[in-house]
Amino acid sequence: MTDATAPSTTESILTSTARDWSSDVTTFKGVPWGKAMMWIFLVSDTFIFTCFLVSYMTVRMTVTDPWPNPSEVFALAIPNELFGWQFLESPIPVPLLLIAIMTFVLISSSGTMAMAVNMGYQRNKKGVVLLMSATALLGFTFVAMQGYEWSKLIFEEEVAPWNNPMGAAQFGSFFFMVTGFHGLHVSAGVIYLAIIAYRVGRGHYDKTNFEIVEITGLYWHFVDLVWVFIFALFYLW
Amino acid sequence: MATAEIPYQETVPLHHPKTWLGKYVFSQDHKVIAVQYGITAMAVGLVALVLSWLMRIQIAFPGFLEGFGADEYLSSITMHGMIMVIYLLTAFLLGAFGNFCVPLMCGARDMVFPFVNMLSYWVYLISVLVLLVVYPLMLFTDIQATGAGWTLYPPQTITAGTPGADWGIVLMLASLAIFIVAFTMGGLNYITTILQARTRGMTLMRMPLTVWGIFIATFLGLIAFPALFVSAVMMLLDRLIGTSFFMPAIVSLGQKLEYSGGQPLLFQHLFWFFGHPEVYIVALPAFGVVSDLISVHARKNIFGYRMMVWAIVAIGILSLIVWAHHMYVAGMHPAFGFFFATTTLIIAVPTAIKVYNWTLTLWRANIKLTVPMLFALSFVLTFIMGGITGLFLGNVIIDIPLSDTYFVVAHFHMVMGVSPILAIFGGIYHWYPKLTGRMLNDTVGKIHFYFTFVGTYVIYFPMHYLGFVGVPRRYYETALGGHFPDWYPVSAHHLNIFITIAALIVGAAQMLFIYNLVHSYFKGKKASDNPWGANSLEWRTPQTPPSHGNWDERLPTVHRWAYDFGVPGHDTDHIPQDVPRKESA
Amino acid sequence: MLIAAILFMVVLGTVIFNFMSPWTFLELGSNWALIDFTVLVTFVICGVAFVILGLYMVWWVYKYRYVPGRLAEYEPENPKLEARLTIITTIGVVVMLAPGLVAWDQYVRVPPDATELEVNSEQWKWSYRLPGEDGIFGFAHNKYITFENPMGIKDGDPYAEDDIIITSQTVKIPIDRKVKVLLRSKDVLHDFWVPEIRAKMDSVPGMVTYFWFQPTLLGEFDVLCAELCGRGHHTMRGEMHVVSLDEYETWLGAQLTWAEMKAGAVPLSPQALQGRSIAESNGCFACHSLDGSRMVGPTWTNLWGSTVQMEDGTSLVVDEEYVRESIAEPDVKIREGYGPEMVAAELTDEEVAAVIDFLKSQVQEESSEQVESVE
Amino acid sequence: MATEGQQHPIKIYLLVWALLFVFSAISYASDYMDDGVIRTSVILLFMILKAAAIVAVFMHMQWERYALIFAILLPPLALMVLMTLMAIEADYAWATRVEYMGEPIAPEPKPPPTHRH
Repeated sequence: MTDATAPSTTESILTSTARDWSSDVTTFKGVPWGKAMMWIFLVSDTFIFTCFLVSYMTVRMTVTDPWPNPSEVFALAIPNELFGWQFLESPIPVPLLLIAIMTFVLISSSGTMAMAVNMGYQRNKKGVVLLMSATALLGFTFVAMQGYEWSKLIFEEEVAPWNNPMGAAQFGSFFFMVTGFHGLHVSAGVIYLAIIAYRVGRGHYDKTNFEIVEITGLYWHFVDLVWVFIFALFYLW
Repeated sequence: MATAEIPYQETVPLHHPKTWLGKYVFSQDHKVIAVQYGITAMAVGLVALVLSWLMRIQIAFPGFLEGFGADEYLSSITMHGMIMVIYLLTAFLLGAFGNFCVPLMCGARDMVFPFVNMLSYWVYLISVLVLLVVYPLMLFTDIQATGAGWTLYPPQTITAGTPGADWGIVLMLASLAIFIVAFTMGGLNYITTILQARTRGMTLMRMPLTVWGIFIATFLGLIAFPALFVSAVMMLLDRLIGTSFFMPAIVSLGQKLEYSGGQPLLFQHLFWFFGHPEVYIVALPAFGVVSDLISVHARKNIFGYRMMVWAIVAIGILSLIVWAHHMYVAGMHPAFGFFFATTTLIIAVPTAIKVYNWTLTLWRANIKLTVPMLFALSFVLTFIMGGITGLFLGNVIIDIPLSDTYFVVAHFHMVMGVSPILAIFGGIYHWYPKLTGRMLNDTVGKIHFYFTFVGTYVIYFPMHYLGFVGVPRRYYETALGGHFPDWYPVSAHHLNIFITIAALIVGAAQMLFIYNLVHSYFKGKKASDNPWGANSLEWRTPQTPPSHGNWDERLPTVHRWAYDFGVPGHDTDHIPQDVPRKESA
Repeated sequence: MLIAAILFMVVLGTVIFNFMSPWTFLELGSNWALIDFTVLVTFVICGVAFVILGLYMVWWVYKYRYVPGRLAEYEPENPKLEARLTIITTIGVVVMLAPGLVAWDQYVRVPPDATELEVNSEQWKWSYRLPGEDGIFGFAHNKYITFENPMGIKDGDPYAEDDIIITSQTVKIPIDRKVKVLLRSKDVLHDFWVPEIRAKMDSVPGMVTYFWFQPTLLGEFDVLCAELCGRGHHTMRGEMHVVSLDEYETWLGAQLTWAEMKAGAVPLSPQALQGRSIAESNGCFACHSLDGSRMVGPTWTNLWGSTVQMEDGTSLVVDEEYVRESIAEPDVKIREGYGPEMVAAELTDEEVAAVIDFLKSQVQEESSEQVESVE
Repeated sequence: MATEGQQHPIKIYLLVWALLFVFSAISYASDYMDDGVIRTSVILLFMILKAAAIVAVFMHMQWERYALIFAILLPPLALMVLMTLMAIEADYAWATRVEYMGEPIAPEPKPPPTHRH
């Protein structure tokens, strides 16, 4: 154990794993406490989201009422006029348009977060604050768009968690519950990002290190990761 | 292992409060938090004990208790079960023992994030208050504690025929969700401490089995509680805003409900995906504690340490794929019976190995019959009884006649009621000197032990036979109108009266224990640093009780496993973990 | 050495209790002898293991008790011994599991010659349906349930017309005929269980579950609910009579088919109808039966105008005053043999009057001795 | 080492970022395909690719030691068991609804209300 963290090329995967697990002091070499804790928390959170999604799968497979086609339900029309200027003959409905935009917003925020982490390791305070703020802003945009999507579903399509005029009531139930739970995660993440960005800006971590940025990043990427699954399994399937 | 070259070792920033409130109430010291967890868990456990008395009196002497109707009976079984499993056993074994043992036994100054650890306790306390607030509410309002059974199966949990289906269940689910938050905060701390903050020389394979048990149990908790959390959220939504996750079309007491299409079995699967690991969340720390107690007090190394560790790991992994053995008669897919019966009986093998190794540890040992040792020995016998009846119920076809009878009640009380409680008592008698600096009274301890062990055995062992006859569980009144059917003969009722009397005596005997705890705290014999001659690190702290931060400036360095008892050619019969190898030679 | 003695007593007591105990399985009343056999195999293996382990413990606790200055034998592990124990355990487990899996295979595979019996469960009573002459059940769903259609049979399903509806809690089955029991629930989980038959299964709303058995013992057996189903769980008891084929045919001939039931429904006056729907929406029928059978509360059949015994020894005639009081303050007068379980219902005077009209409609002229016959 | 942490060239982040956009676009495009095995495979394939890219690069897992990787990736296997069994279970319950309750087999969903578009 001369260099605990250097990636080894000569060791096999199993030897390396066994050696780390049979060593003293730390099992995850070079991983700070906070990061280890965040990783384990994310495993736990994975179980929460997967249980939600497995429930969704089970109920969707069990109900005999028709399941609405999300691609039609979440279609959004491109307007044919803007500020009185008519540029199209009629509005063009595009399936999942808003969802697609939301997906791209969230991916963009993941990108800026990754950059922020990188800046953190370069101890580039300004870069960290800027990029984290950008991430938080994108996250906020995502939540706002989700709010719009919810209101559209509730008021225009008349879908409620307990009621769905298009078929199985569970469509609305799962939609609001799963996206709501994810939305809560995003909102918490936005607040978390804002706090950390503020503290980085105030020089709170100048004397130690910027690991906290990476830990925040892990959480944020996880939120993005969950959206990947929701997007594929709820909207596309 | 060149320990000096560790490039990076973090330290816990210790919070040293000045005020009394900061030192003893909002303390971030893991030992204080352990005591807080322990006292709260015991207090709430006493509530559950009283509930069990009420139920037993109703079973043996129906109608004796005024105002204890079917509603009160059902809410009592529910609250008793939930309190015992979650708020007492899980909280005590992980919250109290976990907090106390993990940093001390790993050689850490504290948990890695003491503030989060403190929050964990306070959130746990909130969950307990939310759970128990239903009792004052019952006095002043129409609200009734939920009577759906601790498994909370829908649809009955939230339909009108069940007591507490309106608000009692909401309080219960809310309390569970809060508990899960509390557990997650604590559990993340235990795991990270065990994985990342051991002292030098403390490899995983040198850790005492107590820490191993707590480690795997906590990990199981972190990945099993989410399933309960999810099902609790979904049931809350079903109850409060009328979604139909678990609720199909229902005509409840003549009224059509607004539900359609849900799947009640989904809840059962999610519940037991949590619920079975939960059994091992309770059992594994108890296994660990008992292993350590037997080894220390028998003055002999634990037999087959590596097998013991791998058995814990194997049980932990297997426990995630055996959940539906609680659902053999639930009407699930018929083929599941084959899968789950097989995995369940496979899990018997590592469990049996643990029992063999405890027994074999006694062979050619030098057994000191201290109070902790008595509890450990009784644990082994009780656990064997609970384990083999588990083989009955795990085997799908035998479960068919026995499920939902008193056989099940007897089985799980033996295996996850009495056994872990015996381990907890043993652990308290064992660690009390280190925690307080005083010994517990031996005589009172022995009286308490014999009442508890023999008493619980005569309560639960005969109960299995009621199950064979076919007495169903959760019956408010079995002999309706004084009529004793074939499946509940008069002799069975007499047995029930006997069990009730035994239960009242055993319950009352627990007051001895509380007296002992309180009395010895002030008047007990002063304890030395290492009164049992144990090897693990908690007995090597410079002060007794250990100060905040546990160690002096230097953390101890570990040179050996925790079980060097009776090493040949050595002048004492035990060598603590931090004694270097050359000195011991 | 008290502990060694106590442990020994416990092991010995366990064995003695087992052989002396009068409590064991009731006499087997079905084909499931394989279940009893598997239990026996498990009993023997586990019992032997328990006694061996317990006695070893007692012996070693006694033999290796503390002697100051003596060192225990230092033996961290013994791979050979551990491997041997593992193998022995595995063999034991396989021996227990094998008959269990074989029996389960039989349990879930229904023989093709089994006849079907549908068990309907609701809080807190049983009812039954037979497929009739065509051998096929009509579709049924909880969403079709009305007062006149208690099983929720789908309207216009041709297979449903000859289905036999048994609203009584007692069902008869002929001896030796294989029966596939289909389980349905109107409201919550229940579990159809006859201890002598061994077999049981939950009924789950929103799906249909099943098991099968072949009765081999004549007699009248209790049907229990084995899944906690609310406050009346312990009162949910039906009866299953295993009878000779002749007796079965006679009994069967007296039962109504769905078509007959629809045709023979007695029309109620509008007021009585209103009273029924008030009672229904207040959940009265969860505890008060309309067929004379005893549930949590007294039956409503022939109740009106009858003389009833109270708990305090007095008796009274069921009249308007008594009914009004019992609805508003059910705790004041308790019928003998019943508990104070009822929750007060807040009804207006007109609503009570309607309920009383319904009560009057439930008085059958021909006999009043049927009341309370089922204890 | 930990003081240096996970420092990697910016280029790889930009590359993965771009890839994620491409993958998302393809996932989204699958909505225009006909229902069937191919569409399902496309959805699942790109879901997994995106997830893998995020976990491996953005969350730095590919630079972590195997001790951590296994600890994070193995426990969710239990969820695969849950998912598989629940799929079988759901199918079974659905079949009893169709067989005994006369529920229609895969009826057409009603279209969403269009009057307000």
